[in-house]
Amino acid sequence: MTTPPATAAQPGRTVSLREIGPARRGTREDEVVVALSPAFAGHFSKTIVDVPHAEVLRQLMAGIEEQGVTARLIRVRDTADLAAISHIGAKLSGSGISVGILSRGTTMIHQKDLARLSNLELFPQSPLLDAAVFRMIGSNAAQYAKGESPQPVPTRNDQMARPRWQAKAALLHLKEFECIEGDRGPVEVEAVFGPGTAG
Amino acid sequence: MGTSPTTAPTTAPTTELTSADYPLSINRPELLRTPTGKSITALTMDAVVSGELSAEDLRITPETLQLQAQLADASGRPQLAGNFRRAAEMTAIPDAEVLAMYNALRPRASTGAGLAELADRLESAYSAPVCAALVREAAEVYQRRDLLARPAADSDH
Amino acid sequence: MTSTAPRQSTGHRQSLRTEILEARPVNLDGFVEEWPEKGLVAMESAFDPAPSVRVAGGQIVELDGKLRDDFDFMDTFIANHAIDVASAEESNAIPSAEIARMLINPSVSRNAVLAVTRGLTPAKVLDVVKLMNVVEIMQGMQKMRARRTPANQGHSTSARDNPIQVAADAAEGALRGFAELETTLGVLRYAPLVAIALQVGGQVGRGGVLTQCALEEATELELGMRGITAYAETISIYGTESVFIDGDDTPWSKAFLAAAYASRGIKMRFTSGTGSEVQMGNAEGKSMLYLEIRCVLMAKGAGVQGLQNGSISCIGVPGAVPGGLRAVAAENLVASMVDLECASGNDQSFSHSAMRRTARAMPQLLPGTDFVCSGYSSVPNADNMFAGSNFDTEDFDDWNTIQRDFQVDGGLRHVREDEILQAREKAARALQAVFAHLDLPPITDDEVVAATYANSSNDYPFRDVLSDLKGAQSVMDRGITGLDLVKGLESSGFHDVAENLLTVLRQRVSGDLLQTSAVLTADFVPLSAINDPNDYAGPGTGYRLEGERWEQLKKLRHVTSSTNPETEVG
Amino acid sequence: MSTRDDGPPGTQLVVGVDIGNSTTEACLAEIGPDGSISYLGTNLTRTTGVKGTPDNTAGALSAIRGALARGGRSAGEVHRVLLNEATPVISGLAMETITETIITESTMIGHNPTTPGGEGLGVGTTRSIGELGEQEPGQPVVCVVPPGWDFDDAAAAINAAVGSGVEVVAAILAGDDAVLVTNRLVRPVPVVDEVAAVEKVPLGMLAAVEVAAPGRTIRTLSNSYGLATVFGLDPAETRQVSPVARALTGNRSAVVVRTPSGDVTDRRIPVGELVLRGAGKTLRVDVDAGAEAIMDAVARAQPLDDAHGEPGTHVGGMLAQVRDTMADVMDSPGQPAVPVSDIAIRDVLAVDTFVPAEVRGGLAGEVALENAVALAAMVRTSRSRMQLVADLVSEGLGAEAAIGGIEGEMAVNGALTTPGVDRPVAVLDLGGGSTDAALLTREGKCTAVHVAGAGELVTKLIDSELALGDREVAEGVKWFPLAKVESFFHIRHEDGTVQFFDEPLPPHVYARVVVLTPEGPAPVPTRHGLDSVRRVRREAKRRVFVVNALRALRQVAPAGNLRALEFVVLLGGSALDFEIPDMIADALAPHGIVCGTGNVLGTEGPRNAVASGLVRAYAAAPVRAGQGPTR
Repeated sequence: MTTPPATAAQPGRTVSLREIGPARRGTREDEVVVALSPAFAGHFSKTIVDVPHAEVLRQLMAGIEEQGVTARLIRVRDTADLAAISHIGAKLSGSGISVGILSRGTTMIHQKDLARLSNLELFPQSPLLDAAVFRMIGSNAAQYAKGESPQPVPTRNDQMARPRWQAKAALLHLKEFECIEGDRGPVEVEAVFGPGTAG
Repeated sequence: MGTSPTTAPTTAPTTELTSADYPLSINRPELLRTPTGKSITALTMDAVVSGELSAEDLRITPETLQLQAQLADASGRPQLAGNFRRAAEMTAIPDAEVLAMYNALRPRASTGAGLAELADRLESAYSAPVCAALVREAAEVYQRRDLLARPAADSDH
Repeated sequence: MTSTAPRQSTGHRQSLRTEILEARPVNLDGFVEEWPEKGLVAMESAFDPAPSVRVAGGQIVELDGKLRDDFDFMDTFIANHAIDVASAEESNAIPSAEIARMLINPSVSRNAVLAVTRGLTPAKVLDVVKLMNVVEIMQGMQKMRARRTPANQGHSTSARDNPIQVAADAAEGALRGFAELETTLGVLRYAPLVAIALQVGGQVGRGGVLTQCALEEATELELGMRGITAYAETISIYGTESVFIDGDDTPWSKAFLAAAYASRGIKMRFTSGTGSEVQMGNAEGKSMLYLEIRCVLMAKGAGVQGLQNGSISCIGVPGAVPGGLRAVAAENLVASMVDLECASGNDQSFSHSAMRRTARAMPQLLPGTDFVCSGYSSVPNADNMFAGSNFDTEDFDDWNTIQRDFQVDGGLRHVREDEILQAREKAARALQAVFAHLDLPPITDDEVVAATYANSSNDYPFRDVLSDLKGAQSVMDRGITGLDLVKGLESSGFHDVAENLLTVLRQRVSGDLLQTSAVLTADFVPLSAINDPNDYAGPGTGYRLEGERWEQLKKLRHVTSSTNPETEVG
Repeated sequence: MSTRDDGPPGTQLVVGVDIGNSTTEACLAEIGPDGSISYLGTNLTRTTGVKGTPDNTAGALSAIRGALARGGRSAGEVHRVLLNEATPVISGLAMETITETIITESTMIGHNPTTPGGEGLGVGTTRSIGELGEQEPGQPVVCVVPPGWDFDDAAAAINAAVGSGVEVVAAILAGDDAVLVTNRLVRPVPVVDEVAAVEKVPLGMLAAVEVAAPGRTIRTLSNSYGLATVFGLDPAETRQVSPVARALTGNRSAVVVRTPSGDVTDRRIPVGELVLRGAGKTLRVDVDAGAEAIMDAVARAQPLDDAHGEPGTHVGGMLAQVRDTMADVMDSPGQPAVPVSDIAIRDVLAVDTFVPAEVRGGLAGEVALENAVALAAMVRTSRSRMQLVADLVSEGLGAEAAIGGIEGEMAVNGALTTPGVDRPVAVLDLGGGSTDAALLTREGKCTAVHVAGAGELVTKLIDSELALGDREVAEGVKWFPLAKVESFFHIRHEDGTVQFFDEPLPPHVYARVVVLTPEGPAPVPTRHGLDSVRRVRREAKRRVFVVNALRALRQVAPAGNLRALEFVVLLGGSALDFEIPDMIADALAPHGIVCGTGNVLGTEGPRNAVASGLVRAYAAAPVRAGQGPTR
């Protein structure tokens, strides 16, 4: 009890997703749906820059919870298109707000009345998304759900992301496509976090 | 397929150009006019300062595009020449309409009937048979590749 | 967690040498294994089609193993417009090795090669270039480049969209030798002012420089029609039907747009490149180069005069797979061997390694292309609004030295500091006068001084952005054209700049710049593949860096005098 | 230069031209032999250069050519161009912050995190979370959690300590984790979070943490006697902590730490003097005395001859710069430079405002609304170079040009063409830099004044009070009504009405407070709600335009008596504002004045008054009747 953990990102934490049943439309107005891609926390376990999916989920959900809003997780299985995943999540969300996320980390906040190809906030540069950014994304999604006006999460840019990450991103994208199960609808899932957590 | 120089809708220049005539601005300035009928040599600083020139004077004419098409043909570039002939036809179409036509050619933006109308309009309103042929060809391919817009009644919301 | 953090160590003890190697910039670059089934492969894939062609009834009924009924729209467009039906069967029957040899054989003329390539199918073209190693590709490029004289293009942008910076950097860039200058914006509404600045600055640096402003189609076309810009190149095309549709276009819509530009007298080229299809997840299992060859032929069929290719913004993808840069060199060659102007890439941030950045450009710089870079950043990369280029202002002296070392013409030259300062100052003053004439937000003398000596946008006083944006809007509302710029320059005493710009505008009326590979010389002579055709026919022929131009390129910042070794020349 | 007469015999084609600070307006008319006027066209362009200087020529010519084009006439037909006698008016703005809040010894955390955790009051000794285990049971503890602690780990550590008997009564966190931690506590306690400099919280001191229920504000720590009760203070100590209580009023959460000499002070910053000279007096007033004191002094020094500010202060710098700019403008090549001493500040407007500023010594980036004074100043000269402009216009157009009359008089003259207006009439020209008033009495006597402060000052007040940091956004807030985007298909206007849309609104305005521009809704990047944005906007307009309307009208009204005015016509760009005319009309109504926005010529709205006034004056001039134009 005397040595405080030093960092927020705990490499020790793991997550597994337990399927509960077909995803249904939520009735609570104070919920945000987190819509996960086919390979998230399944075929893949971390983002393109090695942020564990466990940490991504914990931070997204913490950002939502801190705002007093409930997070509900679904996995979309029949597409790996971020806009489609996010829009499916938004349509199922009681508040109409969703956060969609791909295995490599690319994330989007969506709303049910928007056109599928539109979005509220998009974070396209997956190599620049860390735990703190995921927390802010969760927080913003929850604020939208409450009808507040959050300031958009600042997006970053890095000219040298191209040489380092462009090809790996393409590869991860192709792999995620491989995990698509074309005939299966979205399922509701529960996150079961592994060792290292007390909550 | 409509690429022979004589099918041009505008008055086809009678001059037969060869590669040696290029660049026209230096070797054959007497052939070049502005849409207002001025010679290219009239585009002088004095004319600018005195306000004799308008933006209209800086546009290319269909006749000049036909001359450039001849040069492209003469230098073995039939596709480039074809592009210049379509361009010659398009000089008459207002800017906004050109962009609207371009948008109509985007995938699933127009119905088959819409593209047919567009082709007819190109022919009848702008005497643009080469452009019309391109649009008709697109309509045929779009039909086969499922790239036409569905009629409005069927569209889902 | 930034993308440039070094790799994490494994925890095992490493040799000191490994530590040094791990810390080398090249190890910040990303590399991936091939995955040919998904198209993540440069140019050697078992999944690419085998070449075939059959003509019946005056049209192509079979293309690369597909029958006409099964053509996707790329096949259809290429069959209908790109391939010469009359010679197709005959040309495709020639063994690929023989065509590859024609490409590198100096005694086969460029025209003789074109007579064959105009009938080739995409798979046949691939089959030919697959036989060539990178030196052979360069030899082919040396002969097949459309314009005899090579050139270069610069990017002139500002992280703050500051028009004074763009004018000063455009003047310096033009003076250093760029034949074309391209800009784009952070805040799009700034476009009219920045485009004006680019045009005025460019004409100060060297009369006849051609400028463009990359924007969405409507505004880009409008600025071009008004004579504020001179050409356009950011019209993207893709190698698969699905990605083309994702981009909300078809070959027919793009062909229509190509004619629209020509109808306004504006030079235009398309843009494509290896890797874009697989990057978007829809390569349909074909190699990057095969898909790019389809793009090149589509551009050819549309009748556009040229193409910007060399992977462009997707360079990280071919750059990460084996043989990727060979494929990139090959795609430039393919554009040239079907007689298109080729602006050959080298225009996007490519590698953390200076050695790799340099090597990447050799297949274009050594043989020469129509534009070696389709955007060498003539501003510091931090100001480059195209997300950074492979070369920037810091590399000027290196580039000039490499030109001198190998006696090759990469389009640039060393210019003395006093000339540069003079051009920058004059460009800023000229823009100041034009803004005053057009009643746009004033440019202060402090800004002129800053522009003269500045490196980056950080070195300039802040502009009143609100007033600038209102001014920019008024440029559009008031219908200001290139003629107004000429008037403003003339009435404020910048007679020579006004004449330069008027001469460029006059070219619009002649259409001479619409021909393949056209640029304007400093004497305002349109130089294109028609009057400056590449006549390479082996050693001692074709473009040679010699005479006055070679004397120019011998000059560097520091060269010790041989007559008095205590001094430097230049 | 020749005059031609191509119209019917005796008729003359004239153009009135008004060169204003920002726009140049032209009015083309034909005047019959009997003095009758037919208006043929008007035009408006941007003024080139500073008003009253030769640079105006280009703008004047383009305004004239535009009017000619609209009227279908050519330059050769013009008999005479009539220019206003315009003297250059230059205005400047400056702002001085005059108060500063300082927290010493990290006594207080008074910021308002959006999501504190738990509820109630906890009083105990501050301890770092890492040392909770060493704490003896039975002594109440306020747990301090430094940055880097994960919420799960922090909650586990607190639960473990509580389990071993430590009485944790409250917590202070660095991260935005209060709800997360509270949700995981076995025994919930009040938690204040987002305390960025949490390491500066003194440890081992008695501290109180209070969190109110959502929608409520704290009751104990914002009450001096509450603080006295919590910390057992004597009356002298209670007096000392009362600024702390005041500073915490209105917060949902707060922390107060009792340290030996901790304090919160509200300090006034001396920002120097303003020296006003006028009416034979020289008055000195401290800028930090506030707007009321400054305006009192300005009123006593009326008419103002000049003003100076203390060098090195914003106000001093601004006044000097306004003067220098005017001197530069008045300099002409080949003539001796205009001495700066010739140029005098002729009016000053001071407005109380506030500026959100970070509190010095704060631990959580607390922001206090500090008081500030905004000043607008105006300088004009008696030297006009309009004759030179007239000569240049004449040369450029090939027609005669002359000074046709003084601006104020001409404005009144033009305003009289507004249907329903009669003498005595006063006009208020609501511009960008200055507010101008002119009065035409029943007898035809005209007086005019310029006072400092107008549209630009309103923009500046909105920008700083809402901490927008973006003049463009502030302009938007000033010009357009507000609304809140409540869904993709409806907005609620500032008056409470709801408007529905068939097409979804763009995503970037979703859930935001927006201004309704003609191009569609544009988001206002602020955390303020619609109501506070609206309040700031209206207050800014009131403090500038309503105050200046009254000030300026008093200066032209006979004996300063507003009741002596009958008609007030509002002119100028800001008369097009959607609420300023109503606000001024409301303020003037008690004085029995008819006030409204002008409609010059019955068609032009509040525009073109001076230009058409020039035409009217020329038509009415006795020298012209039957005699034709004179040179």
